[in-house]
Amino acid sequence: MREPILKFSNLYYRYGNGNPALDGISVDIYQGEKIAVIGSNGSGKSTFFLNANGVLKADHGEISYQGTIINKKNVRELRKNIGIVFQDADNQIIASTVMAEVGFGPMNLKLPKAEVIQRVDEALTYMNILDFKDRPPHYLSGGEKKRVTIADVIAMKSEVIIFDEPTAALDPLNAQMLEEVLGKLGAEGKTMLISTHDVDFAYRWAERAMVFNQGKIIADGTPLEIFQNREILEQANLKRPVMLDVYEMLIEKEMVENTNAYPTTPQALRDLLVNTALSAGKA
Amino acid sequence: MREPILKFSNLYYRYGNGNPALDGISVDIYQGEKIAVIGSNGSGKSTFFLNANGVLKADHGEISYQGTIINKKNVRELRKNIGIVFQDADNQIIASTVMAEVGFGPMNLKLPKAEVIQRVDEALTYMNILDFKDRPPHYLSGGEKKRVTIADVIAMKSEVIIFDEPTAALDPLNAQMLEEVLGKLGAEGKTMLISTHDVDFAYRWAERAMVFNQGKIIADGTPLEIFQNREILEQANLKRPVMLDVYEMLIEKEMVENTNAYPTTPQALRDLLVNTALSAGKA
Amino acid sequence: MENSLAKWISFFRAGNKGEDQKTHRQEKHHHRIGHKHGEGSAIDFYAYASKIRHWNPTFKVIFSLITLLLVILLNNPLVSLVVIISMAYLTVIKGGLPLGAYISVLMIPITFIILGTIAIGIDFSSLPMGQFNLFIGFGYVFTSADKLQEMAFLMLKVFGAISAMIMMTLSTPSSEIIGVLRKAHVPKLIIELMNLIYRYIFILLDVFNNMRNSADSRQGYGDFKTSCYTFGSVASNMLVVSLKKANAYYTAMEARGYEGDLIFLEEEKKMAVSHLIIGAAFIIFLILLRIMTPWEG
Amino acid sequence: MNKSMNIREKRFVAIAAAIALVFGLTPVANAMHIMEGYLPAGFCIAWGAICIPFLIAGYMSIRKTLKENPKTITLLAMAGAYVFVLSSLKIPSVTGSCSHMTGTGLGAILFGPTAVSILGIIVLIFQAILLAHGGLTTLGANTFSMAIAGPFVTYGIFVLCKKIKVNKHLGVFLAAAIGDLFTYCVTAFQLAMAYPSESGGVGVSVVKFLLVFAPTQLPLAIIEGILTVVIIIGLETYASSELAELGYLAGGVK
Repeated sequence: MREPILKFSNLYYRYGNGNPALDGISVDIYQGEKIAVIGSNGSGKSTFFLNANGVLKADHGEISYQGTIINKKNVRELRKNIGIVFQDADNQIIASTVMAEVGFGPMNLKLPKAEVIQRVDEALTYMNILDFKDRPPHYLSGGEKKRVTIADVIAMKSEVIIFDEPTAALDPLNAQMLEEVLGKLGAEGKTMLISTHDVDFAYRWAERAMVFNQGKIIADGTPLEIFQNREILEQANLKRPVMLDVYEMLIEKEMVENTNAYPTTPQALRDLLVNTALSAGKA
Repeated sequence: MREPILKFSNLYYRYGNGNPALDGISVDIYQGEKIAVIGSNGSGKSTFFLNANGVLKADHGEISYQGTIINKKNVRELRKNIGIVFQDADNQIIASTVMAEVGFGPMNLKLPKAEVIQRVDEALTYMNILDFKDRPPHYLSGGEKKRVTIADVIAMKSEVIIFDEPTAALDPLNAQMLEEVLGKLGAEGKTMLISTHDVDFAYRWAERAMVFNQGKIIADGTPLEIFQNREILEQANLKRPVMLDVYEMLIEKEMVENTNAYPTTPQALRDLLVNTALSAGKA
Repeated sequence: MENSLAKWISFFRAGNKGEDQKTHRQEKHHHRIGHKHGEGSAIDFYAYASKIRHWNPTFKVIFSLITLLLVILLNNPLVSLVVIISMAYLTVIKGGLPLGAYISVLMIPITFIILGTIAIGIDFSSLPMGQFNLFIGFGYVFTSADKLQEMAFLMLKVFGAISAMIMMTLSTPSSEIIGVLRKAHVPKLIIELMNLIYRYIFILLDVFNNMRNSADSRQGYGDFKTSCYTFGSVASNMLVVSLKKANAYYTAMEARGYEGDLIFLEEEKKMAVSHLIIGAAFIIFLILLRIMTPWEG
Repeated sequence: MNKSMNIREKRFVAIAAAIALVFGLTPVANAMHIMEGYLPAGFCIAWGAICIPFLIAGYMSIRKTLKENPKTITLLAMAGAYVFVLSSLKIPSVTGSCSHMTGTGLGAILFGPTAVSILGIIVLIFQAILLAHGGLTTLGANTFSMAIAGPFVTYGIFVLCKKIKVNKHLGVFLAAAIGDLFTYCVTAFQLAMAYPSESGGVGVSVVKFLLVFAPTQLPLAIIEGILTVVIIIGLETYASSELAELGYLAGGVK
């Protein structure tokens, strides 16, 4: 059987005020998965991410990375291999030039300076912001800062990349840039976890979805399974993706054949209609 | 002819580096309109809002509120009658209790104390957060803070309410709360301007849409007109609303009759399909 | 003064937006600076736009410091004058800073200079003394030609010193100045704090700007009393927000493997030999000038 | 819950104080920073030397805090940035002139005066670099008046008022306003030392400088006192928890 790249067993975490933020999380994540993490604010997603990266230490339970159980000594492995792109770029960028910022992670890995410089150049090229190298972050726009924070993680060469609500407040052009980068990273076999409130995005992008609710994972499966489960949607206050609604409606009205195609974009629906539109009318 | 509640004539505003943020904005806004303001970050939307509210003073051009031209002396009228709900609640809230925060505006209008208290209570009740009255706002959750900032404006009894990207980073439950509040305010005849990157929301909610691009309004019309105009969409890097795509596709494939119904939600599409689904097949 | 720094940020960003789409950079920033906000707080902005930004920062810092020290030590009006002119040349001609912007930065300390110099130039006495005196009820205010000359020389010296310092600050971003301090073996802790503080200043200015707009949109600066209350509220809220941000930053740093050593990647900029030679020649010239002119400032 | 809040509260207060101190140092900004070139070389060095023991004490205290609590690094830096920003803000004034808060009072009250010296000198450097307020050769003199003398006096008055049970907000007002005035007196003294009067020496010269700067500095001190009280009132409402963060910093100061 394939070994999970990250394995969480029975994770508990509570903050000082006594409310459990993680209340028994067990989940396996496999190399190359594209996972949407869904759930209302305060349901434990961010706490989960910080545990996954080793910044927070669970009260109970354990985390394994590629089969090795993580303890105090090897927690560096987590920080190195699991990168987080935080929601608010302004709370992540700490250096006063783009170069120093992107080099911060590699410098902490104690790499030789030549390699740090090479990695910074690569990451900036990857994100198409090599020109910003000497700029201070305070003169960048929101979308540019987002790119810098993604370059931060790319320069770490993390195997697993976590994005905490990356789409919030991005304008269309930058949202498109983000989806392109996600596609590129996916093609390279990176494992990605993305928390999002955008069910349409989750439905379109993810191969797997997890729903958090009050510190527990209440559902874990393909986006289709999850968004078809009314009970889960209600419990987590989720809307259904528009494309799912539309498709099911067309099937219900027998306007398309039920081939379980489940298109996730208007474009895919169009292709479907071209190929399989029913020509039979109904009474 | 109906008189506009707010009239902008040839507004120019530039920041110190010489790039115009507003480059000749002329637009009339009428009582009770529901307007979506669309455009990428940096296209001038926020500068426009701050001018509309009198916080920024345009270099050229003039603003009239209900027929009165605004000058230095009556700029109070703008601040009083045009309220802004800023994008980031954390940076809008300035008082140290919810009550003081919501009462800040009315106090500054020099209303009698009894009326301030009454308005605060009304606004908090309206937003369903009366229980939070004595809490410091910074311990509230993101959605709760958003409600406080909306209460801020409701307590001012502004005629025109501007929301700067209100949906960004709201989870589904709070997004639903927001849409309910928008509905309620609309029913009371308030004029609303909402900037958003969510084209589906704009298509669903707005009666009128304006597209900003590099300090100019490049399109102004019904959302349908705008989202059907490929040229505008391309110029402003906008996606088309999914429901529009789907509907046009169904018409194109002759699966529904072209009644110009343009449903904006899956629910509306369902109703449409029930009523008008074509029974005629095609070759 | 206050907001202008924050405003400059948005100006610069607004400028970037267009570039974002059209990918022509940099040139745009050399727009003539409107006098509207051309205050000292824009220094950071000018530093990034300077055409001599690529000069080796260690050279710029040391050259500017030596020049500054010579102005004070040599205490000679001719030296001051030469420094004023050559620093203006470096900053305006070489650096490409608009003259109006340069003068507005030079004028920032003008209140202090006028008041301070008047206090030095005049004197009190119960008897009429000096070449020029004025009876003011309980005694005399007096001054003399010597005093007036001292005042003029002092002003020259002050402007010479200021122009030497702002030649550096108008052409060298703070992060590079901090890098020079690090090479000069300033304690690591101080360097770390300076790096972070520099970054945070702009974060908080953004926060402040947003809060101020929010307060202003609700008539929070209507009169003096309201303004005081608003100012205090904004200040205390800004503190709360900054504390939250401090935590968020630490988390983000840890997430990238921070373990107590804050070292930033810096790029070496080559020291041009020609700069060294010209710099040394300039300094020697200043000293010779002092030796050859008898004046004491 | 309550306990944790208290700790948080303390920390917050400490942070705020630190911050305040820092900005306290900076703020006399426009009118009272001694400008580059104003002091002869001997005075530059002498004032720098006088600061050194205070700076070393502050450095040690910050280092100790950081050792016990590495997390404090971002808090301290935020405090420094806060002081800078506060001191660069135009404050409300009746005359409409451009005045700045020193923040000395707030910093010292919240944070204690020792560690503030370090944040203060950093803030002064940034004021010189970013705002052209003050200068590098006059850094020693400015540090002494704004980052050391003012904060210590403010802190002393604040503690004294607490001991003799003066109304707390009045105590804060007096501490901040007098601290501000003291900074101004020290600056006047520093200038007078460098430029003694022909007729009456340093004594007369001090009077001259005090008189010349009084019209801007006296109202400023009073406004500073008022604003500090308003900020403290705001913080007290929050103090229940966020302020606890300042506990880290306080640990280093005490």
